[in-house]
Amino acid sequence: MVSQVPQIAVKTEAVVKNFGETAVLRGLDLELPAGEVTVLLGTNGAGKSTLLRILAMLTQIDSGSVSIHGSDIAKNGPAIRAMTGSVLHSPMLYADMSVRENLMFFAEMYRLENVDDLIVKTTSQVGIEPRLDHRIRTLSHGFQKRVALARALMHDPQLLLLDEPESGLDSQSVSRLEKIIDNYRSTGRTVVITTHIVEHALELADRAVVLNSGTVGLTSTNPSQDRAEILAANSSESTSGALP
Amino acid sequence: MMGSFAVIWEIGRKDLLLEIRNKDVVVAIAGFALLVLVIFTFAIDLNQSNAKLVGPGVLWAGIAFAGVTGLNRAFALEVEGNTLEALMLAPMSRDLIYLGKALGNFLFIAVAQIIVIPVFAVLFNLVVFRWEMLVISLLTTIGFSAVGTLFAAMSVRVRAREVMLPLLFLPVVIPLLMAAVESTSHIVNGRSWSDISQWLQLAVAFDVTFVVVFAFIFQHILED
Amino acid sequence: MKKAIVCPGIGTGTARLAIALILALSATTALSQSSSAQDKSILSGIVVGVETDNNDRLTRFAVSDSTGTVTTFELSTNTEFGLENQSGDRWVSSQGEEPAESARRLRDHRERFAPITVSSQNGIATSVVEREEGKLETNLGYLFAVFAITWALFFAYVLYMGRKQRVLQHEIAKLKSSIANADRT
Amino acid sequence: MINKVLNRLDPLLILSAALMGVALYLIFIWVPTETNQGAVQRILYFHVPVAWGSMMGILVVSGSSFMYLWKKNEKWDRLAVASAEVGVVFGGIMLLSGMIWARPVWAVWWTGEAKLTTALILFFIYVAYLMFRAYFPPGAHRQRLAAIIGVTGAIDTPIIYFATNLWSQAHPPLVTGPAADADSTLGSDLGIVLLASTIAFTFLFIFLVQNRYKIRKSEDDLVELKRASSTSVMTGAN
Repeated sequence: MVSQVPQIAVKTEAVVKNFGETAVLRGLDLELPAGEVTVLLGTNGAGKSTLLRILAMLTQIDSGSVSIHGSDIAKNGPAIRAMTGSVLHSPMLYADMSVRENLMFFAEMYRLENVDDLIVKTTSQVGIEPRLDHRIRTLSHGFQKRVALARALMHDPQLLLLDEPESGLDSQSVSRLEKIIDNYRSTGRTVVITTHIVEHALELADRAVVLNSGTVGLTSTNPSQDRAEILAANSSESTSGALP
Repeated sequence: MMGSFAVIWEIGRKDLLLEIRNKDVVVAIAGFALLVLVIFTFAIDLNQSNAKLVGPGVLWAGIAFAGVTGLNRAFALEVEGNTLEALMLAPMSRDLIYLGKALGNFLFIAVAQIIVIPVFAVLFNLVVFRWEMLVISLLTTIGFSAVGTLFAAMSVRVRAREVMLPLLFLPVVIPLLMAAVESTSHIVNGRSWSDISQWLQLAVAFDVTFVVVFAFIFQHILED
Repeated sequence: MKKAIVCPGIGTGTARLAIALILALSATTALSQSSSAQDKSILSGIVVGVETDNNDRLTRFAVSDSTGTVTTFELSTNTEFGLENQSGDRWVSSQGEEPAESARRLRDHRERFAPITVSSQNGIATSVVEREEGKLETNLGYLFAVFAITWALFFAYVLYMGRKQRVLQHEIAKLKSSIANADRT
Repeated sequence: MINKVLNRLDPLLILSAALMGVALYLIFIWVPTETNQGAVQRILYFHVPVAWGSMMGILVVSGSSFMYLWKKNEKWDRLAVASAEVGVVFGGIMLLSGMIWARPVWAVWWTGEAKLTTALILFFIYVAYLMFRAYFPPGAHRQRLAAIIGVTGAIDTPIIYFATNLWSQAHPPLVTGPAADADSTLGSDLGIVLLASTIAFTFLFIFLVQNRYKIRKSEDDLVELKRASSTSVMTGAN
């Protein structure tokens, strides 16, 4: 089943995205091989979240092209979305429905089968099964995040997009998340992640990409070794936003 | 294909479930429309001929204005928790999101009408309970929700969305509003099917056009 | 603020000039314009006779022009009427539609000595209308209003565009120079 | 000085001014006064071409909105916004001049006649189009949404016209007068003047759209520069 996935999971060519007067991505060229965990780094406004939103098909690019698993997202949107799971900034859940109702509803949107078993399986993976029948509104931010993660994992995606997934999670949940990411890598699937806890992420990742004002500033295929260089690239930019 | 219908239905059902829990939208629509009716009973001397003359107009104008506020609220609910984006992540063609949301809005306005129309009949002393009225109200509600859903999705990110939605929505639905008012006034005057058939044809044409075109065009709206 | 800055691109100054010229030219022509040439089959005067049949329907009427010559007109069903009553409300219809009302209106005109203009062909009236010269001023007022509003709005719009373009060009120039400065340093 | 002025004269402006001069001569001097309506009938020589202009505006907006959705080329969006704005100006003048004409001729400022109602509704739709553009944050997303409104207006037009027609049959307009544009004692003279005037206003329309387009272009250039300058500032610091 997994075998026919192409070598390149994510490929962007000359991607430009502007929001009004702010240029967010200025001709981004990126190639992420399948089966790797990539950590996206860069200062605020470097375009990490925007890139993830583009890959998740929530944001349209102004020009350029993006393909996932070798097919253009502008053409094969639904098919690609079926293979992609995303946890973005907000948990994106219906506050007045319970965890189970939310997951049931989204399972329906993904047209999944054996929904009850699936929910039990994924919720135990992220550790929320005791709260299955609580309304989202009553849950803490960390729990909401875990529900969002469960939704992203439910359809067993080939590509997992995580935008600062650790925010709001306790250390136990973070290690659980790392286990999930490891598991994804070992089954040949791809994970793209942005994070605050850079040092830790460099240990975990196979590849680090530092974005610098909308383009690729630095790519490293051995992040735990290139640590000093990456950290320098990542932090030196943090002062560059200021006017000279 | 069946899967698509199931998705549309699930989105509509989810909206209804949330509405049963929150009672945000239907109460807003029905309450607003009822207030319009009540105010007009004071504003106009309602003898029988006056009621027949202005009643249908008041009814549908009230529902249109109330519908706008309701649609605004309904879409804001989907955007507040960013859940619209969760729907966009799902592997379905995005016209299904439109059709599902339109189905939900259709149900809201329809339920509000079930409350409003009987009150209208009582306040204005008019006979409206004929099966033609059911057809009229069905067609009008389809059109309102088809146009309103798209425009609500568009104006939800606008600074002044409370102003923007009616400005977009009302001019576009005027033909449908005319059809609803004219055929309702035929009904309260005891006319028959043949008198209103032309207006109903117009309403059908309006509904079909906008549902089809807007479903097709909706994909351009969602992604920012 | 220097007023001397000419706006680039759009040429507002010249547009202003041209439109002012057009406005002046046409205003003078409009004012000098009186009732203009009319067809030979057109006659203006006062109603002196109205003839009806048994059902009070108009059959013939007679008009006396300024020289005192009386002309009698026959009617056809296509004869059109555009007549006003004393308070100025215009009634528009045709002989085929309301032959009795036309007789009543003409009698009313006869009593008020209100002038009418009759267009005719071979002695058969084609249209019978209020004579306009008497009220030329009020009518010209409407024409003037349209004219003034049309050009005032276009003028204002062109001005608005000129100003906008000027502001934009100014900002662009400012940014360009600041970028050039930044590159140099 | 004169050279300066001449250099800046837009050939299109000269052309439309010259044509406008001819049209004005025809309207006020050449053509005889229409007998049914008197001097006010000359309003039609403005009203009809202006109405034609606003109709062109709507056609161009919807056409180029459609093209924008299809090709995603900024040019089409510029054309759409330019002709929408000019079309709304023409539409406003059309409504005003029509009302001023109707007052002496129909004895009312306004009536529920089909063409009038259609024109008014379309005017509102395209005013909403412009307001939406003003309210929505700039960028490709706004362009796409505005294009959708532009297309919607075009789709709605036949439905509106059919509905208003049906409606005015059920509610005959208050006064019917020598309303139709063709009804007059002038015959072919009217046609000539109307044609000349329409051509003149068409060129005025093109001139205005062209200028609005240029403004839009400058706005885009400015945004482009602002984006570029933020880069140069960033790289300049490193």
